[in-house]
Order: sequence, then structure tokens, then C-alpha cells
Amino acid sequence: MPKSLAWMIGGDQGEGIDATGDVFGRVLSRLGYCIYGYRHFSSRIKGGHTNFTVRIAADRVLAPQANVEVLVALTQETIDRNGHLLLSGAPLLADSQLKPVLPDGCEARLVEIPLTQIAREVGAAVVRNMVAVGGSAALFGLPLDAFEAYAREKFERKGETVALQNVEALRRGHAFIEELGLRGRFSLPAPRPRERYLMTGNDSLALGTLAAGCRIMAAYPITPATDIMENLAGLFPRFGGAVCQMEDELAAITLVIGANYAGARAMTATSGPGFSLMQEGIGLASMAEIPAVVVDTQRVGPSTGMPTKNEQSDLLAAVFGGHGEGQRIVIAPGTAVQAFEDGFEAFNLADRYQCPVIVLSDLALAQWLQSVENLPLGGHAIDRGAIVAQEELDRLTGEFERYRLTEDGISPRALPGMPKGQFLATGVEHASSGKVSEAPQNRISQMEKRSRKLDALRARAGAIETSRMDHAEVAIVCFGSIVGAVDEAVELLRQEGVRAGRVQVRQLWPMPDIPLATALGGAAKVLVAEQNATGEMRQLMRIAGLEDDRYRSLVHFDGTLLTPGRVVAAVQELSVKEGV
Amino acid sequence: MPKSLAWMIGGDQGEGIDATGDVFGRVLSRLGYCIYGYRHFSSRIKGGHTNFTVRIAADRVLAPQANVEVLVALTQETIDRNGHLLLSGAPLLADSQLKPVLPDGCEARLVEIPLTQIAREVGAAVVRNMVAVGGSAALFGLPLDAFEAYAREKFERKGETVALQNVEALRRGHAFIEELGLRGRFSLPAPRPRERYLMTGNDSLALGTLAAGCRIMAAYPITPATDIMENLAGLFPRFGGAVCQMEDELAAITLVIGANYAGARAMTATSGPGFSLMQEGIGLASMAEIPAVVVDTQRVGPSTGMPTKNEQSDLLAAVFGGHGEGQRIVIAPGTAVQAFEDGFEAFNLADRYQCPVIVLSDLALAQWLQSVENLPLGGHAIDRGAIVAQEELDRLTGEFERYRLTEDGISPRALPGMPKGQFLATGVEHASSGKVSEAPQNRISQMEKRSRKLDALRARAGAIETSRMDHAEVAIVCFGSIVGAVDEAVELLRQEGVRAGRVQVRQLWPMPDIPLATALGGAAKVLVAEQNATGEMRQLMRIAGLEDDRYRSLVHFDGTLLTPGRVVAAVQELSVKEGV
Amino acid sequence: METVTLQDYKTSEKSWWCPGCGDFGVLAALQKTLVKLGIPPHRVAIVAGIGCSGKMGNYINSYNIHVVHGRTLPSALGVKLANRDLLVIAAGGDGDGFAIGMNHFVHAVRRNIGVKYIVMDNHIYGLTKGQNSPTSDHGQKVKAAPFGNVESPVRPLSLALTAGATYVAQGFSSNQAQLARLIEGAIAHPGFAFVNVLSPCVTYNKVNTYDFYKQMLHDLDEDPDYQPDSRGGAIAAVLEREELVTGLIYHDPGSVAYEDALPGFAEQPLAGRDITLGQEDFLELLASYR
Amino acid sequence: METVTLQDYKTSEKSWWCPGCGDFGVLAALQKTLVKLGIPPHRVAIVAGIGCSGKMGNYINSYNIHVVHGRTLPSALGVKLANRDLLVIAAGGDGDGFAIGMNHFVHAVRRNIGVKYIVMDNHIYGLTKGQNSPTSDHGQKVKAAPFGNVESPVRPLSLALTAGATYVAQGFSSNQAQLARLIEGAIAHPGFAFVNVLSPCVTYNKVNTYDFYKQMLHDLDEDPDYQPDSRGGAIAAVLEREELVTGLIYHDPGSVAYEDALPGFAEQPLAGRDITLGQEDFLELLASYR
Ligand SMILES: Cc1ncc(C[n+]2csc(CCOP(=O)(O)OP(=O)(O)O)c2C)c(N)n1
Ligand SMILES: Cc1ncc(C[n+]2csc(CCOP(=O)(O)OP(=O)(O)O)c2C)c(N)n1
Ligand code: SF4
Ligand code: SF4
Ligand SMILES: [Mg+2]
Ligand SMILES: [Mg+2]
Repeated sequence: MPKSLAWMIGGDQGEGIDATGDVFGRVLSRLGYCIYGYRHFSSRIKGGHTNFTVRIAADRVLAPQANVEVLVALTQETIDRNGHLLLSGAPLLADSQLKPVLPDGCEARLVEIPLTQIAREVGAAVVRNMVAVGGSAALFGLPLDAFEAYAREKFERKGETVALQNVEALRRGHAFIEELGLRGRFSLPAPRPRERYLMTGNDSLALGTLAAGCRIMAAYPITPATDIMENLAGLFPRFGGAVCQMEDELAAITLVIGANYAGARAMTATSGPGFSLMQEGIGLASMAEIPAVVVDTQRVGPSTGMPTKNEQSDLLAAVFGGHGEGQRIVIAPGTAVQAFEDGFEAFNLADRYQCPVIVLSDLALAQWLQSVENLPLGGHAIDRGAIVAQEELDRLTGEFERYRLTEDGISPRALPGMPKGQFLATGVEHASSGKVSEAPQNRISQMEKRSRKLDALRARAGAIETSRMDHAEVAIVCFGSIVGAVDEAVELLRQEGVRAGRVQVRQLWPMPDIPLATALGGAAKVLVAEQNATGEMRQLMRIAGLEDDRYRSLVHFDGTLLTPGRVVAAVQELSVKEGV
Repeated sequence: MPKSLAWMIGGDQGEGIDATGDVFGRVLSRLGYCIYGYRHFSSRIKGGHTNFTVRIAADRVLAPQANVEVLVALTQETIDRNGHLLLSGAPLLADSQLKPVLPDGCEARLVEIPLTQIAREVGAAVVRNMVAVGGSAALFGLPLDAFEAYAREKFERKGETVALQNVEALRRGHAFIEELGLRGRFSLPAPRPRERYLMTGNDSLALGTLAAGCRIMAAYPITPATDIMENLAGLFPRFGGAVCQMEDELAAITLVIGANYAGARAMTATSGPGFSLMQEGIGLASMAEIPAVVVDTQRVGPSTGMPTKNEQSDLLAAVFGGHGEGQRIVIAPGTAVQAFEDGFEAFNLADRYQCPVIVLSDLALAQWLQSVENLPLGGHAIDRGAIVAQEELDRLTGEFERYRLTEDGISPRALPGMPKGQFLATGVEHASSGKVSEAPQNRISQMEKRSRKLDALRARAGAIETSRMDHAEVAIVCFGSIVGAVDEAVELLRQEGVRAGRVQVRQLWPMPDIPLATALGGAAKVLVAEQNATGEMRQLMRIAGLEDDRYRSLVHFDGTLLTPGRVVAAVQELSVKEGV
Repeated sequence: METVTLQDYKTSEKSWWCPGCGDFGVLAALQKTLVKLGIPPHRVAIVAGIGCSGKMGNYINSYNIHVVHGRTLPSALGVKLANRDLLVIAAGGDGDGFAIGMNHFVHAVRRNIGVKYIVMDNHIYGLTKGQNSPTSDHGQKVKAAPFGNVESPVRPLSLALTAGATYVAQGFSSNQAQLARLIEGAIAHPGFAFVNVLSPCVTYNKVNTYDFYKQMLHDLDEDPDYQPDSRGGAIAAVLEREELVTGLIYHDPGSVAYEDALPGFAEQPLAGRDITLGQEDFLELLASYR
Repeated sequence: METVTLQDYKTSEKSWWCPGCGDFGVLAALQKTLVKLGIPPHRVAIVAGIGCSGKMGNYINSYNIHVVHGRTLPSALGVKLANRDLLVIAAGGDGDGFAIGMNHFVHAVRRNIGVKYIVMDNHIYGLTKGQNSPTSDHGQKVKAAPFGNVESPVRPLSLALTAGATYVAQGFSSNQAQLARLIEGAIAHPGFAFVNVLSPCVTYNKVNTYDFYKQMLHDLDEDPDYQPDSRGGAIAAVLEREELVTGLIYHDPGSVAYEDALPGFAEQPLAGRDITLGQEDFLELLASYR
């Protein structure tokens, strides 16, 4: 486990808490640290408590830390809610104006700092948070000039005065802490500078889709997926594409189907409620064999649930949610790098298998900042799948046979505009010509053809990713953003002498039973960890025959981020109770 | 197996084929026979081939017969398509006007009968089919007066002339066959007269919901569910209720939720595409703990599929279709009597468990006529579940606690209009008061409370129904309308010395693993028979731990009705290959 | 008429909107009107959509159901049909009502359901942090449309009028007296009553502000030349002023509510009726299947 | 202009409607117009809804996509955006367009998408065997409403006009010459063109028959007093005649199609463009995340 430190700032929503966290994290990133920045927030615009934590380490961290080293409190509520996260004696920087009081049992060291007052003196109440950032920089013994440079860069376009006020705020905060003799109270590990980006999964996923050649995005806003639309709305026009904000998700998914049918790469992104609405449309794409990429950025369900909290509970709906039996591919990235890869790969899969591809993201992956070191554009090639050649159409004497029965089930398609390629694409059962057919034998052939397409995927390279699995006694199987917590737990367990390993399932459907069985073959215990209540991946594994008396579940469904500690405890419980 | 005979009439859609089949079946029913009447048709209004088969027996029959004894052909297409269903020498009554030709290999006896000409002579071309009915009555040696009486009753309101023309048509057809010496060519088993109704599952289900006190029905038309709406549109106004034809299924399901919230019993009925659209709404009912009854009359999917063909492929969507993890009860009737029972019981379950109840019907059950002997209103009592008493509300000092944590997870609800019972019902996660809460511990308590509600259902009496299971070596597990074919197969197998038995799963979710494990305990082989491609019930059984090396699947997904013969063959194959 | 006080309509939850949000004004006007009319809280059902506006119901101590985004009106119809003695108020935003919920809006209007519909129209999606809504101005720049809105706005008032609405009004959340009057009129109206409220989003909408409305709005209630009794005249009036009007725009005194038009529909609330089916009725129905 | 013949637009499938169905006339008029304009079949994409009317595309040898019920317009927009060189025609029924699809109708109109929308409006649900549709008359009795329709019909023409439509026309399937002319005008129009066609369902609708229309329809094209150039005038005209008119009702010559208004949108079809992202662009984008 990387040695890491965590810094938290808390206050009311709408008071720039996240912007401040972003500044702190970004400067640290430039200084050479790996960052994981996450927020606690509510489905409310202004008011209500929020906090932002920046976890700082020399190596990759992708999970929350149980405690924090420093807490900056802008409201008394922050102190009451988060004070207990500080270890005894750790500094709690609170705005003096609050007349802050530590709650019972909180052993932090209260450091009153006149944030508001200094800000007023500097000339702008809004720079209050920058005073705190300056103070925090001092606590960690960080060079102030990096912060100043960033502030100048960031506030430049708001004019000289604003930039200067921010710089001054940083300095005053820094000086205040220095005067208290708290400079360098925490020492960070040595930085490991390299080209590094601080981004969310929504950011990298959007880039991945752009790189894959997606040029049409249709969506209806919904937390936590909206950023994808907002990112692409800034990008696509530059590359000739368009983002269409639709009237609802029914329109979004069917626009995407129309666009893919006509040969563009098009996608939509949504979260649970919108995803439920798309089920009928997704079925059309399966039946008419039209590629379609759907990102479902999961949040807590069912129904509206907790829109600002994390969960991975749309998996079964992604696989089984539509009426009837249609083909779907479901993939789930766990890190920002993987979100880029899957944003790209989803389009290749969709074109190659001519069916909907669902990218299951989740709120934590989508919204929390992480350091990204390796995001190569190379190594990803666009594969448009089977498209009939114009020459072949020209040679045709009869009709183009769009849904020809082929060995691998994949039939080359024609794109509208290609002479002699006209055909009917329909959600009604159809013959190989595309024309409607209700003949029993045709039904069987077409169903088998469509289902055959995905057979090979059960063994797809990249469907699972393992880490530390050689000679592992305990295998922890997971998907999505919790891979960060699991990896950290594996290191902790290894330190304690438990031979743990991790298997991340990146392709959830078709379930890669073949590589999974191999990977799990040597483990004495298999813990299937998921952020949901019913163990959805475990259920899919059972269906795929991956079940015996070694399997156990760890489910986590209170909406908070899964911590490495919780995973460690679950494995320890296994060991104690069942003696691994 | 009951000795049975089958009569088929075929022609173009829109030419009264089904009405004619209905007449023939209904008179036979009144004469004391058990009937199963089923149709082949397309998603097209006029034109295109259709045929209607009436299977006749002394005892209950609920499945198609492989051959037919008599075929009445109104078009040459009928002869070409269905001639092979006749055994050698069996009569094929064809309208002489067609200049009918038997297809190669058809060994039927072609009986030309001037249907159109006689009808014209009688004075109305439309009575053509009645000539055929008269002739058919002669073939089976049936008393013509029963047909005449029915025709008089049926056509009375169209005036004396019409009634007389129909009677005359019957007589002339009868005389024609008699003259050919074919009267009594087939002898039916002795009738077993008793009070008996000829109805479809849609008919009886509609009655069941009325009997349960449902008074609001909201729906959007869709085959094969529309009859339920149309039936209730005639019934509800008489009992103070209303049927609302909505603008779409999203409106239908949410109207139902609003109405149930406010204390009425309300339902919707749809088929696959509409069911997919309802997934979001169903999740709201789960989360806000509002009863809601949704009938999904399955047809062939995915997407538009084959709207007039039978399939049972919405099961996984019924269980898992919504985002997030909400409670749902899924029940599936297999016969018209069970459709009545489930139409009734669905409301009790919904009110008792305060969650959506999905009644999974299917096209065959919904649309084909069957004889019903036992449909007692008694024995079904309305249970509105836990509703708080007004006195209790009056005694309250604080707020009413709608979502109180209780041992069985069920919290009494207040109905709008009750003084002091005001509360917020929301799809957002909420505290026991109903107010929105994002607290992790509250989330866990409420999720556990909701999930606890359904625990007892795993062992519910009536969740499964068995037949011939004592000492059965081979257990055939099924759900929905195919229970008729399975039962007939069991009898055939028993006649051949195979000790087969049948287990019908009437409650699909929660999966009744406890009674199922017991019922299947003694079987050497378990054949899970389903009318879908992927073995959806089998997958649910696996999730529930009902899987070992005795289990096999029989899947049937070409849209045709499953025949007893196909089931017998599957069991025989098991015996041959695996030596049961 | 029972004595009802403002206190009866308060909940233990404080309204969570941004300071200055127009929705506060709508909440206040609604509560005041309910108190004025002496309607006890348990006789009121509020059906709210999803959005900042949709939280309305959370702050009123009536029966409340907070549904899924866009389905406010069909849910409200369900409540009304189940218990027609309730005052059923649907409340939501312009996204809830005119984007995802537009289909239900048009159909609720033509059915003339006995529901009062209050839209807090801020020309923006508030809760999802400031995307354009169907009523956003052409050209409006937001993060999701950084080069400006390419779509032309829908016009809720004229749409409602064209779809056959029997009561159409527009209020401004700052004008409490008028708004309360319009809501009172809506409650008195048999059938569907639509009150669109211009309710500024101070956080995300920098165009349609309080000042903007103060300058632009024309009050038809105060216009001696205007009579809200002709559909054609109303359409022409709102078209001419690009819907920047307030007041009672149209009112059909002959309106018959859907629930009154339904054949055979019970005059007493269904929720309280005996729902058992008599054996005789049952046998009679069965007999038709012989 | 290539030489295109009617034969090019025929498929091996015969039209499967009931004899006498109005949709035959719509199919014929459309095919004739396409031939007249010399548009080759591979440049035409028909996006059809679900219903008897939705089978339209099955009988035309163009590119066809037959979608899910009600989603005809958003699917058509997708096709158009992917390949703006195609002539994209959306076709469906009154249920498909004005019941389940009403939301998309209003929004397609206000976006002014470059799609031609032909509705076969038979005032009934044909394919599901005769339930009332949103355009069915008040009082119409069908099996699902045995005591008569309690709802008032929606008025597609005035709704479209109110929602901001730039081309609105109504044809009658028996009047081939006019219908072909209206379709031709729609094809020439940049932006969304709406052609509502009164297309009798001879099997289930006994009210809105050929005879009914022959008696009731007023032909605005032949009316020397009518000019289709004013939105307000058009609304008034169709309101007055309860939409029983045919002809070109409104036409905005300044219409700009959605795809032309989109910022930075490629002028060549997306479907044929090179979609690889350059390494330089990629690095530049990445740099913004430092
Ligand atoms: C099916 C679905 N799609 C999207 C969302 C996300 N969402 C929540 S509120 C909202 C729109 C809010 O706008 P509006 O209705 O105008 O309300 P306001 O917040 O402006 O009051 C959206 C898109 C959702 N909850 N459900
Ligand atoms: C989601 C969904 N709901 C319902 C249906 C059933 N359905 C098929 S066509 C149709 C309506 C047909 O009416 P219309 O659009 O007017 O077309 P017409 O047949 O009259 O030409 C309906 C309700 C469906 N296919 N999908
Ligand atoms: S974001 Fe806008 S609409 Fe929402 S509470 Fe704040 S001001 Fe009101
Ligand atoms: S049912 Fe009506 S709309 Fe359908 S094909 Fe027949 S006449 Fe045409
Ligand atoms: Mg809004
Ligand atoms: Mg129609």
C-alpha cells in the first residue's frame, strides 16, 4: 500500500468546495504526486453539507482513506460530521468566524484561522477557500510557488486583480500557519514526477469515445452521467460531430440506433432511471442487429434512489433488462484508463458484433478525480466490423441479403447510401433478406445466428484482468470502480501474510466463464465483492456455472465508497471463520 | 390422455375464421365436451393465412394436437399449408369454388362442397362459413338443433332474416355431407355435460381482477393483452370503476401507482414492448412501497418480435428488468382457472407486500379458448394488507411513521384522506418517516426492511403445484400455458411406462426454492421445459441453488405452441441417452 | 370549512432551494391559498416530479407522492381517480413537464383531468446543474451547449390552449397576490387547470432573471382590453407577446372534468367503497361465456 | 438526375393492407413523387413506426428502418445526422405519432430537423384492431370504449403550428395529385416538413370514411383567400374549420434545418468521413487535464 495522506475540505454546497479541492489536488499532481479526489455531496444545489477529500500518495491510489490528516472546516456542521475522521492531535483548520467547537470525543487539534477575515482584507470574500489552501500547503510543507503559479494560470482570464487576490490569499494563509509553527507538520512521501493527468472516468470515457470516432452523442441530462454529454458538447463540434440534448432517454437511444444504422458511430450516456427507459430501444438494436453504445453510469437505485451516491446495481438490468432474448455485451471499466479503453473498445465491439454494447460505469469512477499516467492513443485501432463492399453489391443479381446465415453469425451490413444495398432493418423477426417472416424454422435459424455471434466472447482476451493471482489462496473478484479498494486491500493482506489476489471482470456479459474458471482454479476461497445488495455479479457467475463451496460474497450497499479496510475485514473474517 | 379429435378451419384473415371457430367450439362445449380452441394468425388485419383449430375431448385438454381429423378450407393456401395435418383418408372440406387441389403427398380425402354457392342461394355470402359448420356437424354426427339454437341466439339482434339465413346455411351444409354418406364419419367420445364456460385466459384474468375489487385499469393497447382492457372497459363502468386508455405505457404504470397510493386497486396490462417501458415505474413502486399489479402477456421477443406468436421470454426482465434492486413478486398462471386465481391473488399480494406484482401470462393462455369448469368466487377473500387504523393516527403525537422498521418488513400505510396520516411517498431513499435520507445506516435499514418483506414467500403454499409426482423418476418443471402440453405428455409417458411427473412453478420470484427442492428431491432427472431460447426459469433456479447433474433443459422458441409430443420426445431422448 | 393555519401545512423539513430561488414564492403562494380556502392538509395530495421544483411536496405537510421524472400528470390522474374527494395538485419543472413529460401534458390537457398543474418554469434544468430546458431561449449558452441553444423554445401557454386546455394562467413567483389568485382560480375550476409560473433559477439562469421579468411581463389581468374567454383570442394574445404575460389567459366556464365524463364512474371515492363482487353479478358475468 | 422508374421502388413484397385502406394511396403518392424527382432508392431512408401505416417502408425498395412504436422521429433524426445526404422520410400512424410519440413530435418540430414526416392519420389504432386514437372523435364507440370516447381529439395541425413548425400540410389519401404535390413540397423544404394525411381505415373506423371526408374537407390550396404564409392566420384557419382542411397550410421560407444550425457540424455525411483522431489533437486535449 502506498503511504498516503488525506486532506479534506468541508462546508456548504454551492460554496466552491469542489473547486477548492480541485485546485489543491491539481497542484499536488503537478508537484509529482498521485491523487485520488472524492466528494461527499447531496442532490441539492446550494446549502447542505459537502466535503472534498484529496488523497495524496507517491503511487497510484484509487480508493478512499478511512481517516484524514487535515480537515479544513468552513462550517460548524463540517466539524460535527467529519471531526472524528482526524486522528488525535491532527489539525482541524476552522474559520475563526465560526467560533468553532470540537464535538465530544474529537481529539483533533483545533486551529482557528481567520479565513473570512483575511479574505476580506485581501479584498474579495470569495478567496476565503484559497486562504485555506495556502494554509494547507504550509501544513504539508509544500512549495507555495506551485500554488501561486496555478492560481495565476487559472484566474488569468478573470483579470489581473482577481489573480492577484488569489495569490495574496494563498500567501496569507501560508504565512498564518507558518507563524503558528505548523509548517511541515506532515511530510509527504517523495514525489515521483512524470507526465500525469488528473481526470475523472467521465472525462477519460468521453475522450475514448472521441478517439473511437464517435461523432454523435444523444442524451438527456442525469447525474452522474451528464459530464459525458457536457464534455462532448465542447469537443464534437470541433470534429464535425454533434451532441443532441434530447427530450428524454427514449429519444436518445433511438436516435443512436438510427445514426448507427446509417453508418455513424453514435452513443448515449445515462444513469439508472434513464437506462430503464432505454430497455425497449436496446432490444430493437439487438433484433435488427444495429450497433449501439450505451453508457450507464450507475448510482444508487432503485428508482431515484440516492442520485449522488455510489452503487453497482444495474448489472442484472444491463444483462436481462429487456423483454425477450436479445444479444447484449456488457463491459465495465474500473479506472479512468480503463474508461478510456472501454469508451473506445465499445464501438469496436458494437460494430463487430452488430449489437448493443453497454458500458457500465459507476458514480465513483465517473466523478472522482484520479491520476492518470498512461493514456496512449496508439494501440487502439478502429474496427468497423463487417460492411459489405460496394463491388460486391454491384455484382449482386438479386436482393442484398442483410441477415445472411453465416458460420459465426455475423452478416455484413450495407450502409444507407450504398447503391443496391437497400434492405429493411426491423425489430420484427425477419428472414435473411430482412423481410418480415414468422416461419418457425426461420425463427430458429435467426435466433441461433444472433446468439452464435457472441459465443467467442466467453473467452475474449481482456475479459478479465488479474493481479497478484499467482499462488493466491484468496481470490477477490470484482468489477467497476471498487477495483481500487480491492487492490489496496490485496496489498494490505499480503503485508499481513495473507496470499490474496484480485480478479477484475471487465466483460460482464457474456460472462467469461472460461478464463474465470482458469484464473480462480487455484484459489482456496473466492470472495466476490460488489457494491450492491444482492450480489449481482455472483448471480451471473452462478448462471455461468461458476459456483462451488469456495465462493463467498461481500456486498456493500450503503452508498459510501467501499474502503480497502472493509475488504480486508471481509477476508479476515473468512480466514478466521473458515480458516483459509 | 383424453381421446380427442380436432377440427380446423382455415382461410384468409378478416374472413371470420375465428368467429366460425368460436361458434363451432361453443356449441360443442354446450353439448358437453371439453374444448381447446387455438388459432394461427399474423400481425395483419385482412388477408394472409389464418386457421382456427377446435380440439374436442371428454376431459380437459389444454394443448394442441399434432394432427387434425377434419380440415375446412376456404382458400387453396389453407390446403397447401395444412393439408399435411390430415391423416390418410381424413376429410378435407373445400369450397368447390376454389377448384381445390391436394398438394403432393397429401393423402386426405378431398370433399368439395359448394360453400359459396350455397351461401348465395341462402341469400347472404357471409353465411358461407356456417355452411361449413353444418357440414362439420354432420361429419361428427352431432345434433344439428344445438347449432341452430346457438345461431338463433347469436344472430337474434341482427334481425330475423339474418338468423334464418344462418340456420338455413347450417342445414344445407349438414344435408350436403349427409348426402355424401359421410354423416358420423367420426364418433366423438361420450360427452360429459356439466356447467362449463369457454373462455380465454384474458377473459378469466379480467374477471379475477374485477372480483378482487380492482376498479381502475390503465393501459395502452397491445397484442395479446388488449382484450383485458377491452373486457374491463365493458365491465368496470357497471361497478363504478373506469378503464383509462392512456397515451403510452409510461403513463399507464404511473397512473396505476398513483391510484394504488391513494387506496384504490388498480392495474395495467401489456406485452413485452410495453413492459420494457414500464421498468422505471415498477422501480418506483418497489422503492415507495406502493402496491401495483402489472400483467405482462408475453409474446415473441425481443423488440416487436412476432406479436402473434407464443413465447415465455420476459421472465428475466420481470425479475431483473429495472435498474437498482427493488422488490417484485412474479406469478404465472398456466390455465384460465389459474388466470382467474392469479388475477385475484395478485392484488392481495400487492397490498400485503406493498410492492409490484407481475402476472406473467402468455399469448397462448391469453388468447386461446379453453373449457373452464371450476371458477368459484368463494374461497377468495380480499386482503388489503396493513393499513393503519384511523384511531391509531388520532392517537399520534408526532408524525405518522409510514416506513417504520418492523420485524417482517411490512409497515402499515395511511391512505390519502385519512386525517393525521400525511406522509411523503418517494422513489428517493427515505427514512422511516418517509422523508428523504442519504444516511448510510438508514440506507441499510430500509433496504433490509424492504427485502425482508418477501422472505416468507420462498415457502409460500401455492407457489408450486405438482401432479403425478409421487414416485416420479422424471420431473418436468414448467410455468405458464405449457403446463397443458406437459400434463398431456406426462400421461403419454406414463402409458409408455415412464414414471413422469409435473411441477408447475406458479410463483417465479421469489423463487420457491424450499418447496421446489422438496418436490424434486426424489426425481432421478429433472427436465426444465420452457418456451424460450435461453432457459430463463432454469437460470433463476440456478441462482436459487436448484442445480445439479440431474437437471436438463427443454427449450422451444419457434413461436408455435409446444406440443405434448415434443415433451415426450425430450424425455425419451433423456431416457435413451442417459438411461433414466 | 375547518380552521386551517399555515402551521398545519409546514413540515419539519426546511425548504432546501438556493437562497433567492423562485420556487420559494410558489411554495408560499400555494400554502397561503390552501390556508385561505381552509382545506385541511389530509385532503390534499401533491404529486411532484423530479427536479428542484419537484421538491415542493417535501415541504408541504399534505399527502405527497414524489414520482419518477416526467410522469407527474399520469400519477396525479391515478390519485384523483382513486379518491376524487382529494384536491390533487401536480407540481414540477419545465423539464419534467415539457421535455420528458410533454406527452402526458398534451394528453392530460385534452382529457381535462381534475388535477391542478403548477409548473415552476425557470427555463433551465436546475437540479442537474444548468442544462437548457425546452423553454430556454434560442442561443442560450450553457455547458451542455457551449455554442448556444440551437433549438427554439416550446410555448407552454399556446400549446396548452391548442391542445384544448380549459384553464390556463401564468404567474410570476414574485407576484404573490396574483399567483395566489390564479391558484385559487385553478382549484375552483372543474377539470384540468394549468398554472405556469415564471420562477427564476438564480443559480443557473442568467437570462430569465427577476429583473428580466419585471421589465418584460405584461399583466393581462390588468389589461382592460383583454378578456380570457376566447380560445382563439388567447392564442393570438400570447403569440403576439411571445408568452411574456401574466394573469388568467383562458377559462372555459363550461368545462367538464374527465372523472365527471367517465361513464358509470362512482361519485364517491373508490378508495372507500365496498369492492367485493356479489355472487349474483359474478354468475351473470360467467354466463356470458357459455 | 438519374432516370428512376416506379419499378425501382417496388419490392418483392405486396402491400398487405386491407382492400380499400387509405394507406395504399399514400404509398402510391410517395412512390410517384420519388420517381418524379428522380431520387434513386439508395439515397432514400424511410423510418417507419409500428402500426398498419408503419408497414409503409416494407413496400418501398429504399433503405428502411422499422423501429419501435412511437420513436419514429428521433430515429429519423439519427439517420439524418449520420448521413445528411439522404432523403429521410419518417412515416407512421396517428397512434405512433400523437399518442406514444407525441413528445418527440413536439420536439422534432421545434428543433426543425431535416426530416419529412408523413402521418397516415386514420383516427384509429388499426393494427391493434380498432381502439380510439388521439385523433378519434369525441363520442366514438369502440370495444375499448363501449360507451363512447370521453376524450377530445388532439389537433395535429394546430399543435404543429403552435410548436413552431415550418412546413405544415394536410392531404387526403384519395386526392393523389394534391398529396403528391404536398410531399414534393415537403421534400424541397429545408427543415422539418409535416404532412398529415387523412387516410381512412375501412375496417375499424366507421365515422371518418372516404365519404365523410369528401363531404367535409375544405381545400385551402383552391381557396383564393388563403395564404399559407402566416402562422397566426394558419392557426386561426384550422381552428375555425376544426382541421377539416387540405392543402399547404403553412410554410416558412426562411426555415433553417437543425443540422444546418448545429455548430461545427460537418457538411459532408458523417458516415463517410475519416474518424481517426490525430495524435496532436489528442495530446492537446489531454493537456487540459494537467
Ligand atoms: C428518467 C430520468 N432522466 C433524467 C433524470 C435527471 N433529472 C433530474 S431533474 C431533471 C430536470 C430538472 O429540470 P426541471 O424539470 O426543469 O426542474 P428544475 O430542477 O429546473 O426545477 C433531470 C433531467 C431523472 N431523474 N430521471
Ligand atoms: C410500446 C408498444 N406499445 C404498444 C404497441 C402495440 N401497437 C402496435 S401498433 C399500435 C397503434 C397503431 O395505431 P397507429 O399508430 O394509429 O397506426 P395504424 O395501425 O392505425 O396505422 C399499437 C398500440 C407496441 N407495438 N409497442
Ligand atoms: S438551482 Fe436554480 S432552481 Fe434549483 S434551487 Fe437553485 S435557484 Fe432554484
Ligand atoms: S385495419 Fe385499417 S388501417 Fe389497417 S390495413 Fe386495414 S384498413 Fe388499413
Ligand atoms: Mg426547470
Ligand atoms: Mg391510426
